[in-house]
Amino acid sequence: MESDEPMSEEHTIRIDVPASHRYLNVLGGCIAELFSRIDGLHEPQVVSYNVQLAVQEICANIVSHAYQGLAPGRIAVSFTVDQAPRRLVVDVRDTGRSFDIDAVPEPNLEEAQIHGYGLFLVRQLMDEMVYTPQGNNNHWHLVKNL
Amino acid sequence: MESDEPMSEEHTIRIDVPASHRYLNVLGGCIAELFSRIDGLHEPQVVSYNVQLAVQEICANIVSHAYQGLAPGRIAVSFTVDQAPRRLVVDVRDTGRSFDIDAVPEPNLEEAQIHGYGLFLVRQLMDEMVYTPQGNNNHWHLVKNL
Amino acid sequence: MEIIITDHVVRIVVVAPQDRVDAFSAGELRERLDQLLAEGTSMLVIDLGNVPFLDSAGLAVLVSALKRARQANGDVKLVWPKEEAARRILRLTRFDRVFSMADTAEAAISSF
Amino acid sequence: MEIIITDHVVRIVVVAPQDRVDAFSAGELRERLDQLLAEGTSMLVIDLGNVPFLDSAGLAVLVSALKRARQANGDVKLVWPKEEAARRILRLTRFDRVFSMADTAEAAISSF
Ligand SMILES: Nc1ncnc2c1ncn2[C@@H]1O[C@H](COP(=O)(O)OP(=O)(O)O)[C@@H](O)[C@H]1O
Ligand SMILES: Nc1ncnc2c1ncn2[C@@H]1O[C@H](COP(=O)(O)OP(=O)(O)O)[C@@H](O)[C@H]1O
Repeated sequence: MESDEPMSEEHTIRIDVPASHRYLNVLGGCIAELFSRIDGLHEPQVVSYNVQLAVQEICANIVSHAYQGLAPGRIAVSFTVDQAPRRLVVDVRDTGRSFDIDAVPEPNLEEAQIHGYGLFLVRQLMDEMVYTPQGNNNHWHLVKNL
Repeated sequence: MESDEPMSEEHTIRIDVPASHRYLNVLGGCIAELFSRIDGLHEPQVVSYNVQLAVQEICANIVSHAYQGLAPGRIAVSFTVDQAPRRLVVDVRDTGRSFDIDAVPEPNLEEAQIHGYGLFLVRQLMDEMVYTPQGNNNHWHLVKNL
Repeated sequence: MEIIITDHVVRIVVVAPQDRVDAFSAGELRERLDQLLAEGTSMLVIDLGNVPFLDSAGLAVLVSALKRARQANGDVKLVWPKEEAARRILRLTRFDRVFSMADTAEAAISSF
Repeated sequence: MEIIITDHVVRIVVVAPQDRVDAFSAGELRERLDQLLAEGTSMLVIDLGNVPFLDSAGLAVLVSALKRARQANGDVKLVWPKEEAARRILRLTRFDRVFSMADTAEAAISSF
């Protein structure tokens, strides 16, 4: 689970968690604290929540789907605070199964359904979402403009 | 900055931050969320705060002292929730300068002083603190019994 | 003239989670709701007032409770979370149209 | 008989940080306090009531303000943080003996 960015990046935080629902909240804690160190945001609390939710959805899917039935794996997440343009970049990597994201239907918002809101929420809440499936090293690239 | 523990550990979280005071709060956010997933603690808020403070002191020292005058470095932290015995183990690694911890005097609590509370607090708040200086890979091993 | 007067007590149960409802903790909320539904409670208020964070696994629990309650001719009403960002997610997913929403548990109870 | 009556107004300034005071943010607090001290204010209340977290860099700022204020024949009084764990740290480091402590800013002001 190597990352593309050099280790010296001064505004990059890397966190690597077990692929278990129990500890995904830790990512939310990181994001909340990261946002508390970014000044001058409009509605910082809402933006922080939205990024937390998007990352939670991506990682919960990795636990429930990518690693389903596999030996316990890990999820590697990096957060980079960019200044120009002002944005938060989140990269998420797993070594589980990949899938065909284009085959996933949009949720039907006319009637409440039990499944299918996860990726919809990520698309709505983030400015970019790129999924690069790659056998044993799947990559989610998320961007939130600030 | 390799770690001793196998990557598959199901209760280990690894986080790697720039050696900059700005982002050390992120470690506190992780610890707070970790504690919210540990049931049945006596005074969970106080225990969580104390671990946050100990880790903050160790890392702030690394930024201010170990990397002082060096190129921007990183701090690698791992948290492991052990069940038997019930404890939180924190390992902190840096690639900065090492120092002689035995040469550091205790603070004189009779009069308020500006420096010297950091290591004192860590010793008071944690159950174990072992510093292993090693040229380019210094290691702090902290344990809090739960 | 015979007049039959009967008293009816309708039991409405308010369930108010106090923490994050996510893929880890949603199972516990689902179990509580399933238990209430299995016991015959079909009028439920889920008070999200103090819920600081709700993910799609949390949303799934709400929908499955709604479906089961309506099958039993009951309903699930929601109390808006205080957290503004969470309120917006309920709007984005149109949950505020599928569920009847209230500002307080009392308002939700009296709307049954 | 000549009686001279003069009015004295003593200026006491209350500084109440609302966030975490740590190695990153302590510098900002120190600057504010230094500015007040440089302007001649020597009676200061630092209200830690809403400070959720305070590390040793934060403690250092309190001590250096105390030293400067006392040099100017003034004093720095502290208001206890609401956060219980932070209160315990002030006891552990004996800051509660070095500083005069109060439960509220009003109490701190009237103790000058
Ligand atoms: N990381 C992943 N690995 C494998 N499959 C995934 C992954 N993320 C999503 N999927 C697939 O996409 C579907 C839709 O995901 P999502 O919108 O999050 O809804 P839900 O998880 O509730 O079904 C999932 O049911 C699953 O089949
Ligand atoms: N990680 C470190 N690397 C190098 N020197 C350190 C480190 N941690 C502590 N020290 C030394 O130990 C001394 C005492 O540290 P501490 O008790 O935290 O108080 P303070 O940092 O306020 O001086 C420091 O002044 C420094 O000289």
